[in-house]
Amino acid sequence: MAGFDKVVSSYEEAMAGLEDNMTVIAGGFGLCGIPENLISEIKRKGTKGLTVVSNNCGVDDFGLGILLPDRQIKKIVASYVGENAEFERQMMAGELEVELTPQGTLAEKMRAGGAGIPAFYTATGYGTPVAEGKEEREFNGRKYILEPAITGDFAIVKAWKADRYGNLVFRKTARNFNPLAATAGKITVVEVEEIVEVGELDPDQIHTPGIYVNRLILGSFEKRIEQRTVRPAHSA
Amino acid sequence: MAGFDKVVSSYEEAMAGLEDNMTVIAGGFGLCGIPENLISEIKRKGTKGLTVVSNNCGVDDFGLGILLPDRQIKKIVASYVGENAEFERQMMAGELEVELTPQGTLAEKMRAGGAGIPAFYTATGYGTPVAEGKEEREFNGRKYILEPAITGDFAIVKAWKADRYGNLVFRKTARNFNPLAATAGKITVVEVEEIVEVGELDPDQIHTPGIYVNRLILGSFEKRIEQRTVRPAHSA
Amino acid sequence: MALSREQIAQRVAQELKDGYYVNLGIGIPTLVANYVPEDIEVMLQSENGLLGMGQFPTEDEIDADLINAGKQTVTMATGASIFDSAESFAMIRGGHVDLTVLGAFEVDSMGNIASYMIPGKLIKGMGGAMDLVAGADNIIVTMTHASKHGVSKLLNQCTLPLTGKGCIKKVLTDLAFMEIKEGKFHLLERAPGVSIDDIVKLTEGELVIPDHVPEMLF
Amino acid sequence: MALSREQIAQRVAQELKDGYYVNLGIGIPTLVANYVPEDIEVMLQSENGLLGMGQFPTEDEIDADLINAGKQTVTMATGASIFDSAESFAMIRGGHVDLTVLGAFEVDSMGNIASYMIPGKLIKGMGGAMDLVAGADNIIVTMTHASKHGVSKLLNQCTLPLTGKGCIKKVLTDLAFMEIKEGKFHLLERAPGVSIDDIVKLTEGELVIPDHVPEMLF
Repeated sequence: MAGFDKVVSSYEEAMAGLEDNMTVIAGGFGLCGIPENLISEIKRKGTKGLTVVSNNCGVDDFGLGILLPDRQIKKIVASYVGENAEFERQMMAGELEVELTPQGTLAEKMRAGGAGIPAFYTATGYGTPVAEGKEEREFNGRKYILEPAITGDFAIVKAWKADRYGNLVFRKTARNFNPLAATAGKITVVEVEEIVEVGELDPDQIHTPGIYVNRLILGSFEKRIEQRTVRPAHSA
Repeated sequence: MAGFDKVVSSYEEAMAGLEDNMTVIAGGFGLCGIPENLISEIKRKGTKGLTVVSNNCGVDDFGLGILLPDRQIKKIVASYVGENAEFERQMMAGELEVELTPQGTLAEKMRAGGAGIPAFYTATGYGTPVAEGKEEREFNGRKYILEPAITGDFAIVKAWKADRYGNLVFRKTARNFNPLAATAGKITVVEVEEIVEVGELDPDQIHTPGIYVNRLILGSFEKRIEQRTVRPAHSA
Repeated sequence: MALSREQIAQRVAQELKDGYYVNLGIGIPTLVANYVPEDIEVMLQSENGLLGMGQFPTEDEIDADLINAGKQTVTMATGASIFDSAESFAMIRGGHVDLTVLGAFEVDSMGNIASYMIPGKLIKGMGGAMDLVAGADNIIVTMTHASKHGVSKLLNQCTLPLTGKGCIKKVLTDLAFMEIKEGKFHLLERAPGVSIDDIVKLTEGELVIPDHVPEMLF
Repeated sequence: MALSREQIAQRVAQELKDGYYVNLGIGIPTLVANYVPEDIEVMLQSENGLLGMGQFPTEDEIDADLINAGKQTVTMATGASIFDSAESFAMIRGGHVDLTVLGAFEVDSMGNIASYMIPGKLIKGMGGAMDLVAGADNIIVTMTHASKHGVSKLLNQCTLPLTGKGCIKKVLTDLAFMEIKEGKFHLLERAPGVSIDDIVKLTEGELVIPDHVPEMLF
């Protein structure tokens, strides 16, 4: 296999080069589509002082939440947090820096980071605490604020299927921030449920082209459900 | 069928409401993936004074080029033009206004228009004629220019398959600007090769969700090839 | 009588039109889905990346990869599509969603809304709410008219940090349906059995009362 | 002897590395694909929305929906992917392409490039060239060193409207391979049989000549 083969065989190898105080961008929404084993590897490595960019910060014992007890996260950029007691404690104690960012702005900042757009204007957050310290500007009679792009030293991503070249397909709402995170890492590491032969994925149906992927690993996943809501089987 | 049924039965209906001096955003790259019948309908209608946003302007007798003889286009925003004699003549004579826009900037301007981003910064075009009259700004030691978004009164789009709700799938490089144009029209009109039952398209594999589509029509297409390049059948 | 949560949802549902793409926030807005009139169809957008949200799954259908913005397991409706978060908010920010329904702590007569943060309490974040209020042209805010202690939540000026500035035009409370324009609340309808006086008493912001204020019909 | 078009392409091909994603411009750059060393693999990006461009189709394979940025019918290589134009230029502008090869009318010692417009002549447009030069970190410009009349194209300052400012670091002409840094052309290699004198004569911009300037190897 040529230089396009992105597959690595251990999680250690997958996260090699991650160092203290780096920035890590993570895919996932809540606990859905999170790179759970890559997060576990960061815990195992014990890397500290991380800035983590992710829509949420997991729960106490799953997802990014597991990096909290050892104080591995210095700062988190997220839209919705506090689903875990330790997070709350650290935030209240001022031990954890939290930069709340509107969900759509967060997604767009990742996309911009990957796309070489250094900054963009958005109406989201104008006139709110989010606008503090940011440039305000009017276009066509409406007010907007300037938001800078985000890039990371690492991006950690969970996809469904991939070929060895790193072409990715996501499944249902586990897609969420993953394709955006994938574009915004200097080193993008992806874990997947299945690796197929190169050529097996329909080129028209690839969500993330392999050009964004540096390392690929086959994982197995718990896929914990945060809010298990069901209807009775007999209802319409 | 409910209010989500976007299918119209005639090209006249598809382009109803198009008026003189409107802005039309068109998908397509060269002659590939162009909404050829929607363009023909504009010719038939005789609408004048149009501002057309499209990567190219067709050739003399196909694509957007057919709108030139009757001087239906007042201004074109494009990245590469002049593949047709009449275009050249009108441009040289000052009868046709041409706003040359780098291809990537053009794509991003359409996307921004559809995404509620009024403007973004890009390094593309800094220090070139494209930057004239535009704000220049430095981010992280590099110079960028500010580019405003583009929206259109109409967007005309060619897709491969659709369901009646307007969920679209594109085929190979006929995708190009089409998904971007689809997001940026006040009224987005799509012509397709095949309309399938709602539910037949895999939700994970829809390129353009129906929310962007106002009208949908089944067409038949010439698909003219601009540069027919072949290799002998016996070569590797 | 003040409206129940269900009645608020029911009244909002009357604003739905056939073919609407709708984003429903967490809480009362979510209940709106239960009252969609039989003769129309709407598609629900969930900002985590799903257009065409279906009902909750049966035990057998549960799929960890398919949740809504409230992180609940859901299903997909026929004709649904899936997309990434940037595309989802392109849809929202770009004004492609026909109606957004969300809750609030406070709304004021300038159309400002405060809904995500009470200083001193734990701040969980705005999620997608700031994008939703900034992106939609057609928003209905559902909330109680006043606190349990009778303090109005329809103010001259919001006291809490804002979620969005000047973006709210329609408010439905347990007492009244109002439009915000020209710096005033305009009373459109009142809850059945609720007097104009009751509404006036619990509205701090300037209230414009037309000659006739019909009761809501259910 | 000045290099032929094919030799220029051949020399560029030596800069390819296994696993490179490469964008090749129209003209000489396109020929580079013919000289990829046997022991490495590269993937060609075509900015109209294709990563993994294959060879030209046979008569039977021709597909009007599958073209390259030069509007020629092409095929897809194994492992190819298709995307829209915004995604394609996100890739380019975001610096994800490892090597870009393109032609030029003029390059100057500040790394400026002019390649799309000759005033007074028909202006066809920049296509994707401005995005390509602004987005890539690793660009090789291929061009003739001078005009037929012996006028240098490697200048102190470009005379034609620019395609990009300060973005070119490597230039390969029919006479020499040069690096641009600190406002000067640095001579790296010369074409076989071409003297340093020949190069100096045809280079207007300041040229730094190391003690030893090897001939290119083919």
